Amino acid sequence: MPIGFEDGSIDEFAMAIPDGAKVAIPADYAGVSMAATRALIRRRVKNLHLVGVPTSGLQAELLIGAGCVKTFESSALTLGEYGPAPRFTKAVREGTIQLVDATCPAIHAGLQASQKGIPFMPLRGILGSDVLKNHPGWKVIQNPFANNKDPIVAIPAIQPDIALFHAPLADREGNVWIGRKRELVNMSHAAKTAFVTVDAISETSLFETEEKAAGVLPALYVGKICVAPNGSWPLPFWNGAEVDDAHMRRYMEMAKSDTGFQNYLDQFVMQESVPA
Amino acid sequence: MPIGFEDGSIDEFAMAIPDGAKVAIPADYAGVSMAATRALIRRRVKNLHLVGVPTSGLQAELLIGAGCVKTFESSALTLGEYGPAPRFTKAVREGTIQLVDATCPAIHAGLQASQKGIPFMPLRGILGSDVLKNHPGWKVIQNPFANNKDPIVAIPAIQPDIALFHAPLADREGNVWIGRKRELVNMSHAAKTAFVTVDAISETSLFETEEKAAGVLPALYVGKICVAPNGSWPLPFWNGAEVDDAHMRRYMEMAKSDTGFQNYLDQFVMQESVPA
Amino acid sequence: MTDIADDKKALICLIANLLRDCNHVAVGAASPIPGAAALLAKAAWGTPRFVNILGSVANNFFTGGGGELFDCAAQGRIDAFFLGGGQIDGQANINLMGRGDYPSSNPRWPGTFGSAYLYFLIPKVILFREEHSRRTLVEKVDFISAPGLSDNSTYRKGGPFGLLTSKAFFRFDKDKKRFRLESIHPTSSLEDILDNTGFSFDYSKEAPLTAPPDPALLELLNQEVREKVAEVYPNFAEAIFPMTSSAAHAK
Amino acid sequence: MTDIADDKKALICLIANLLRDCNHVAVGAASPIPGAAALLAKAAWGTPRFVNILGSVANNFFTGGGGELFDCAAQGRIDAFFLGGGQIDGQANINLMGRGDYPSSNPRWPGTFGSAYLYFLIPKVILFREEHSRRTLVEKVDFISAPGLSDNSTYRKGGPFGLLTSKAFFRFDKDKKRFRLESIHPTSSLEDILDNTGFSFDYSKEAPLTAPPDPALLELLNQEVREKVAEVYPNFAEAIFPMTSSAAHAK
Repeated sequence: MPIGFEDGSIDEFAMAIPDGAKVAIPADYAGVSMAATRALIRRRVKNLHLVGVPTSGLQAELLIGAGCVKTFESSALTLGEYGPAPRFTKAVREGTIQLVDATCPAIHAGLQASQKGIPFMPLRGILGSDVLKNHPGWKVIQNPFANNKDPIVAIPAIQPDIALFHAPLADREGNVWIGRKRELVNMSHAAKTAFVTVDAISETSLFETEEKAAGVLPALYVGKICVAPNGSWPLPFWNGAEVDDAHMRRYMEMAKSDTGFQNYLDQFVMQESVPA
Repeated sequence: MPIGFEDGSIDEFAMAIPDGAKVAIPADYAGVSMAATRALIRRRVKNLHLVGVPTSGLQAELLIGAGCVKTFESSALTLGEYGPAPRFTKAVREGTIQLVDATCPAIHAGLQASQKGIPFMPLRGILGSDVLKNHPGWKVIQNPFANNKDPIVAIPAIQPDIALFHAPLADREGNVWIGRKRELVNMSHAAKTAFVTVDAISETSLFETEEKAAGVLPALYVGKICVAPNGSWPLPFWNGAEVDDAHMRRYMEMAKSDTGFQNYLDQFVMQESVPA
Repeated sequence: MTDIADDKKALICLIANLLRDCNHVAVGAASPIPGAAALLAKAAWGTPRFVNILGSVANNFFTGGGGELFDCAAQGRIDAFFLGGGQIDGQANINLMGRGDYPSSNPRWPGTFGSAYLYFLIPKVILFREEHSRRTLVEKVDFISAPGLSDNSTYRKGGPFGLLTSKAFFRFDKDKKRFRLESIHPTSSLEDILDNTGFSFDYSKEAPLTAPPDPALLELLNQEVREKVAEVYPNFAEAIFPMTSSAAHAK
Repeated sequence: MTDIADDKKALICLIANLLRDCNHVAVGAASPIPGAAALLAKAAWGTPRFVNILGSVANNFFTGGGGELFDCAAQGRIDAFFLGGGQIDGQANINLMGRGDYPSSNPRWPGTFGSAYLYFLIPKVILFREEHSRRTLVEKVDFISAPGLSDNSTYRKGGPFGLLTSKAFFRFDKDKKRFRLESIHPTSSLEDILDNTGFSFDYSKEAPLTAPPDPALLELLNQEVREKVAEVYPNFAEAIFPMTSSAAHAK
């Protein structure tokens, strides 16, 4: 059973993510652990290397704004219809974070290379883009099976220290139900371990039926679980929750200025009161 | 909706698999369409290139014995505790089939390369084995990310024409439920199309619940479906059926000799009467 | 309000016609006009047979995780897709990264997403950007998120089909490596387009007006397809189908 | 009958002890002795914490398809595994392909399975072959399905730990590139082993007898673990636990 499974608070959970960790996080629709994100800011984590799989949103925006991030590796940071992410935009303009800009399938390919224990994965496309020109890790190689010139991009493995996400359910053995969100499985296989917040604990094994089992991340890959009901708030969750639209608009309003963002952190992160 | 979904017989289904096709088939425990296998023998299919994912068993043994196979590509052909596969053993001894002997993860890697539309996938291990020495397709390349000598095997993509297997359920839209058997998904993504026999038709969409949806192969990848209850007989099926032990023993007894095997074909394939 | 709704419906009908020859169209969750067009085409002609709305739960049939879209494109199983861009230039290069010198872009946009890959692999990529101005349609993008063209040694199965804006529709001519003005929307004119386009393009002085939507197609959109659009894009549906009461489509 | 059962139980207990330092052990569905050993070790010490019986439905926790085993090994998440071989030689090369000149092997065996890969990646690979004869333990295998050793430029995280037969247990010495006789089972003798081993190996004339199973461990196997073994390997359980009625374990 994962350490601290039963009695751990979200703040203890976040304490186990060390400064400087390379943390893989899912896109805003795939199950973001916003509860853990706020706890990370409370614990004043430093120098995170975030890997947005394949993009990120409010989670990276808050961590960047709070000064927790050294490197942001992803193919986008987007708040969708709410508009440009104010803290990210500012950090890029001022050069206060290191950017590793990729394209979605390359993030997946890098993780899959780690998952398969191979040094790289070849990937089509990308040639001739400025993303390739500026990426510190990618190389162009010749396809060894082609007789003619056939350049192809080699994407090196991305091995996160921790895959961090929110899921609906875990069972007492430490298995986690992720449904169709198989990128969470890939992330977890690729990472050294997975830290997962869940809405609830299932008292029966998630392997009890084949239907449920088909969407399970096995306990072997899971290092830590914390119960955090509605842990993706204010983001939407594929298992039911809608985005908290009013809160998102409020965030956009407050985060326009440095002081407004500090007020946001004080009010919603430091003295957290998550609506049920 | 797939062609011939409603009214097709298993023999019509098998007619749509052309001579010379490259057909991916699963291991004996993962859902083998034995019903389609017998129909293929009845239609006297020729020159199949079988890809056992990652191994095969009775299915390849019967097709090889019946003279339907030109090339057998896999990492093993095994009848498990029933002992050496008599028709396969004879064909190898007499050199009547072409062998492409691989190792399990290389079969998966070749299919995944096709699935990802890349020309090859690098894979660890294998170096120094006679499997590598004798494989017609693999190449050893230098890891482009290593400073020192670091040879790695490059596995070229395997793109089957057809992925052929048995599954518990399909719905009226052509979606197929494969539970945890994700190698069937990989096979189908890698192949040009998938031909699937199923125990039954679900009158409701397989996407109706997230639990069920997590184990679905979407209709986009499915070319043909045929209802064939107990279609994996006499092999076991992960969704319930046990192996027909008595029948397997009978097969082993009959297939010892050429005439015995012909009798087996006459009795159980040409004049099929599958027990319910 | 109604005028804007009508203009958007005209765009939906135009795009729907472009998707009629497709088997499978994928669209982003935040792309209501292309998404509505794909749903309309499916309802009108049964093609595309498959419409996949990414990021949606109910209207996304992928079961292999976030990577399946990209694998599916590489398999040749996606026929059409939509890309936008903060800047688009005359060689159909697109920039989703930001204005100015990378990496200190100002402003920075979200990033490249899957464009650097999908643009190479999906046969019919429709560039869709409603804002038609010299700010968005530029001579040369500041950053190439994805190039419109590649040399002959580059594996490329797909690329730009055309560019649709609020003023016009351009087809991309791969041989000439230029856009050609295909039709002008009724709200614009050739002069307006020349004034507001930052790149040079081919055109005929007799460039036709964009044909108005076929009434039957528009009727289908307003009746049958409206419900489907509202399921996926509720806010958008509210805006373009003003008769839709919010109660009727509350989840 | 009972003697054979006792011998097999002794092998199970011996292997269980070898698995005690593991977190995750994977075993094939057709490997009842290693499988029973892994289940016994888990029951006795809580380690291995994870036992994965491949090909089983109820005792296999992989959810990523047939490829997950191989990925999992490459990730360093499998600590021990078992390989056999129609031939095994003194350099720990194994042959699962067939006797004679490939490709017209005679007899042909099933094939290489995952051995050519897993042997490189799983730290503790235990070679297990009950038949101990000059036919199976040879000077040089006819076909290398997987090599026991690799040169320094080869990425190799795993390899042979030892070789267990019905007569003896050998440890593999990677520096000397040879097997060393670790212990002799009570049913055999040094002379018997020298007579029946086709490769040369290191040994001491005072090579000890294989220790008999710890009575408490044997008791645990016969009581608690028996049920678990019967769930996965019913035929095998019938054979080694003769008191087990078939009715009690029918599914």
